[in-house]
Amino acid sequence: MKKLINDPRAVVDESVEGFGLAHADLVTVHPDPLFITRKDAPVQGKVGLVSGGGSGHEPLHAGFVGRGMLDAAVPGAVFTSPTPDQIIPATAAVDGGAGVLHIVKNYTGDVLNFETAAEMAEADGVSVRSVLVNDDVAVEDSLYTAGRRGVGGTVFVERIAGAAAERGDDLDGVTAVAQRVVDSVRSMGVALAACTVPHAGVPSFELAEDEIEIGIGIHGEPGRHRIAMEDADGITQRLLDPIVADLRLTAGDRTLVLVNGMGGTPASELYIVFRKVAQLLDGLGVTIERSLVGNYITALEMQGASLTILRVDDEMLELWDTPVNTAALRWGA
Amino acid sequence: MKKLINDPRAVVDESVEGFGLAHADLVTVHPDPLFITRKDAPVQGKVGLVSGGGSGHEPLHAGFVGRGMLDAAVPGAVFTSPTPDQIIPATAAVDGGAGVLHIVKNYTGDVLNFETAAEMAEADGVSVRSVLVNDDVAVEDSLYTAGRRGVGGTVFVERIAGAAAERGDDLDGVTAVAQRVVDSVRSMGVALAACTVPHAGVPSFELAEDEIEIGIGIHGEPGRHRIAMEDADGITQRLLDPIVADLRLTAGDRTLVLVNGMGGTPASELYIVFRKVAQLLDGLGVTIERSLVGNYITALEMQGASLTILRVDDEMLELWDTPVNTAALRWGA
Amino acid sequence: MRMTTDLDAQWAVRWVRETARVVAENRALLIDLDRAIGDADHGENLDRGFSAVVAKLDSADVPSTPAAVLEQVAMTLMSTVGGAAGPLYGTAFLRAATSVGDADVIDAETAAAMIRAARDGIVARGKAEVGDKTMVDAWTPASESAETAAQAGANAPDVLAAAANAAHAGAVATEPLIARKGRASYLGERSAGHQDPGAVSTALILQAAADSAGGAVA
Amino acid sequence: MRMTTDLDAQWAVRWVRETARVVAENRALLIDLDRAIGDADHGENLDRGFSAVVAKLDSADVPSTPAAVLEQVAMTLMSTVGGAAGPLYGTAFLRAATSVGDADVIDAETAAAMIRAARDGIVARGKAEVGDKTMVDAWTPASESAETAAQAGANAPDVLAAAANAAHAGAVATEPLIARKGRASYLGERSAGHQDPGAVSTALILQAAADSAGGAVA
Ligand SMILES: Nc1ncnc2c1ncn2[C@@H]1O[C@H](COP(=O)(O)OP(=O)(O)O)[C@@H](O)[C@H]1O
Ligand SMILES: Nc1ncnc2c1ncn2[C@@H]1O[C@H](COP(=O)(O)OP(=O)(O)O)[C@@H](O)[C@H]1O
Ligand SMILES: [Mg+2]
Ligand SMILES: [Mg+2]
Ligand SMILES: [Mg+2]
Ligand SMILES: [Mg+2]
Repeated sequence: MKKLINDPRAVVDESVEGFGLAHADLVTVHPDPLFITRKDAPVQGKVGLVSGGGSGHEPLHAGFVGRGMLDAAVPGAVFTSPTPDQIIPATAAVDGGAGVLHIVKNYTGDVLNFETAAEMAEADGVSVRSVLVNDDVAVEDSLYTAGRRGVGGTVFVERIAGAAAERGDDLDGVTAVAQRVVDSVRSMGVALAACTVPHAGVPSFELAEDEIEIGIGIHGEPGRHRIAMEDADGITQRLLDPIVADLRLTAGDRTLVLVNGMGGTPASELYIVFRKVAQLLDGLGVTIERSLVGNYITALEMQGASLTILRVDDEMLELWDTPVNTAALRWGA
Repeated sequence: MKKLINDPRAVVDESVEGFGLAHADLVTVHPDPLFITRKDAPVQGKVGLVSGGGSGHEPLHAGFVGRGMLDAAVPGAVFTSPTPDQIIPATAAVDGGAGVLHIVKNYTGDVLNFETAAEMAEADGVSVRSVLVNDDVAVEDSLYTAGRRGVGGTVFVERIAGAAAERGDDLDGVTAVAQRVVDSVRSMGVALAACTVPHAGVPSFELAEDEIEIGIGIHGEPGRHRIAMEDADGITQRLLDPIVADLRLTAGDRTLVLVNGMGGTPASELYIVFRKVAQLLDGLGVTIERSLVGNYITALEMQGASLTILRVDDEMLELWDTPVNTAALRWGA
Repeated sequence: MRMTTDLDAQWAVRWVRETARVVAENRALLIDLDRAIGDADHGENLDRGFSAVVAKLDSADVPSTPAAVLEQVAMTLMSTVGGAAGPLYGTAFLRAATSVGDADVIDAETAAAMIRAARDGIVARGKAEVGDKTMVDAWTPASESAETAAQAGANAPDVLAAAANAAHAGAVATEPLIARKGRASYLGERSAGHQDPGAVSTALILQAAADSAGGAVA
Repeated sequence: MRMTTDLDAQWAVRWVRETARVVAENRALLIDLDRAIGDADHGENLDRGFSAVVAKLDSADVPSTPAAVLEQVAMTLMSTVGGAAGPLYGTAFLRAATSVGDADVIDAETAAAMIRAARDGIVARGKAEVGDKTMVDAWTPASESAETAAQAGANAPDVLAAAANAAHAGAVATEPLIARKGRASYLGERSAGHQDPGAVSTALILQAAADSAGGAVA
């Protein structure tokens, strides 16, 4: 394992410290317990947005802290959800009197830790709501799993709910917008090569030179199935089909598309995937209103990509276009 | 070799096509000969900025086309400088009557092709100036080399010269600002693992599990020397020292810092490097006025990082802060 | 007899110190198990958590009742482990503490009740059933065997030993199962063929409980 | 004799087609040489360029003089190869065309002058000297041997053969050199121990010239 790190156990602390130094105009890093708030938190009268989860998915979540998006991010150890003793003070720190929304990716660990934190924050007098992001169509949402995972859709939820909060929506309103995004967004991912968790020191799985994993998540876990390597257009079709089916996308639908790199994939390859997505959606009569192409929710240095599609309406689009000023997403500011 | 590509020979065309689809609001892609212009080119009365070079360094250069930065980008084949027949029409397309500046990274191929193009564009009646970016301190600038390579400093040159052009400076003025940035910027890079050029199909060099290459460029070429793996703080020191020495940085100096990922390095690791850079510069009494941390000039999926430091003055800083609206760098817009 | 075999606060301290030791020893094993069907962090998470538990014990006065020790363990795990295992083990130790009350010592029946409480807490939090390929598949037989042993008149150390043995067997028996809860469930049928990391760590923890009590483990 | 050995436009066409063939055949070799001390594109660049040259020949009327063929090659290489080799080989073919003028056939002396002109064009563009570990290290002995052969009364094919042989030797001789121009110079002493890709491709190109003329190659 070769990484630009010092002590594997200090990876998160040191990385977040560096993040705080690089973006001192945008965020404040609270070191112990570790969480990150937007510089001007708490914004009085505004609903606070808190998200968090295991580290290793950067820029998610800290890279999305700032005006028009998150008020706080709570990073856990690598691929390990944070603990309530981090989430509780983060929640308190961004409560401007209008309550706080927790945006939680649907993993058992995240759900349990945020649940506990929400209860205790409520006991401390903060109104807390939660939305669970569960957009990964690779996982059947059935009795036989922990439910669909939260992946790329999280970026859209954080941005659009963040815009609604900035607009002045109340806690119920922001929660409703966030839930609407959750209900309309789906994702699917592929890995060409695994990543190596610093404390583990070996790749999370081994793939032969001619194999890829379809239906991977963002934690270096193996995917739903392993297939022979295909070209970018073929793989893109495999990512798109189950999303189109699940969302029942049809001619006239309008979408927001994210072609996301898993950390170790060159931008040039992501654009080749986007090209095919655009062609295929065009063929279906589906419009891409806005798009993101790049590393937004990663799995360390994993090689691969994920596709996320949100069916948008006028309001979501309007919220999307309002100013946002974070380390990883910025416009109008 | 596993890549999200179709035909290795179509990589650049398809990727740029996807780029054009994803950023149709910002750029126009001219397919044959291939170049990319900002949507509203030519901007009448404004000096046009053209850069280009081999592909595989994305987001450089196409990602920097837009208001406040480049007017055109000319992508060659992977790691191969573009040809005059691309550069000439790109130059003509962005000439708004105030002339055009070519920003050329110092590689024999780039220099020769841009030289030819400049001559022919001049013959066609366009005023053309050139600046050569040569910021890589890994290469001695001596009789025994082709001169220092152009690497991360290019991002600063494109941005600051782009701001000067947007401000309305004339061709001599924009050229002078660009040259001033070139004179004040230095870089140094490290690779933990090589990249694979699509048409070559095998990694550009092999490193043992405990080796790294110091002094690498952005073309997958081997570096100046190979050393045993070190921790991030040690490596950062090795990147910083020669830059500090070459720029003669001393207490009171003000800088703009880029910690750049080579394509396959997680953002978290880049922030660990930035943390150490900030500590070390702070120890020297050198101020970091602004910073960028991320993938700005890459070598496909190479694992590693480069450090670029520009000594800034008030004017450069003021230009830096003006609005920029490109796919990869955006603020105030 | 009762004087020597009942479990006091010192036993609780020995238990968590021994757990820290075996977790550190098996850190790589637990990471590997989790790497196969999860995200490769279970060993690291527990190691971090139990190291913190030990640091806490070292830094402050040791609580005077078993329940107080267990409660402190629960709070420390909750705030340092994270992931799924943090809240689950946190809840387990908290429920265990509650079930013991303010007694100075734990006898065989209380020991069995304590394990039952821990197990029920995990089920309440995680909603897993037996056969879902989770730590519940170790805790459930452990709790049942502990109760059987206690009813049969075993002393507290032997109750713990019975629990540990059953937990081990339960962990081994998770191998062929297809996961239906936790991260491994995302793999579907590919989750079969590997033991569940949480079930294995449960066996280690209960083994440490028995060893610290001097129970006769098979 | 003159009728059969002088080189006409058909020879020029055969030369570039044969070059395209050997470049394609040696694409991987040239990539590998460039991978060792450069950026692994030389074989791909030349293959793309000479494929375009052939496509151009296939798509239009073949020019009627050797110079016209060579000029078309020069323009196509300039606009399709890129990198360092594109302008250098482009210039070489352009200067070669100019030196030949509008003659219908090329005799031995003209052939030698043509190679000298190509070599001088490369030096003028790239500013490399002999010993810098570049294609100049193949072109320079090639040009000298061609002139020697022509002065000694060899016919045009044999002049080309002399040039090709010398270019091969020159390419081989670049192996121990430390590069002082082009991308390989960044490697400093690590550039020693590998042949220069451009010198090797130069030998292939001149070999194709000789082979297309039926010269007696050693
Ligand atoms: N719903 C659940 N109920 C009981 N145990 C669970 C549940 N979900 C996960 N687990 C247990 O947690 C273990 C994984 O713990 P750990 O790796 O630390 O957390 P994470 O899955 O968040 O990475 C699994 O092996 C399993 O035994
Ligand atoms: N200044 C120069 N003069 C002569 N030949 C040169 C010079 N620089 C480079 N070359 C030749 O070009 C070859 C490399 O060509 P190529 O790989 O196609 O271009 P690039 O170096 O731009 O990737 C080298 O092997 C060398 O022979
Ligand atoms: Mg985890
Ligand atoms: Mg090249
Ligand atoms: Mg885990
Ligand atoms: Mg090359």
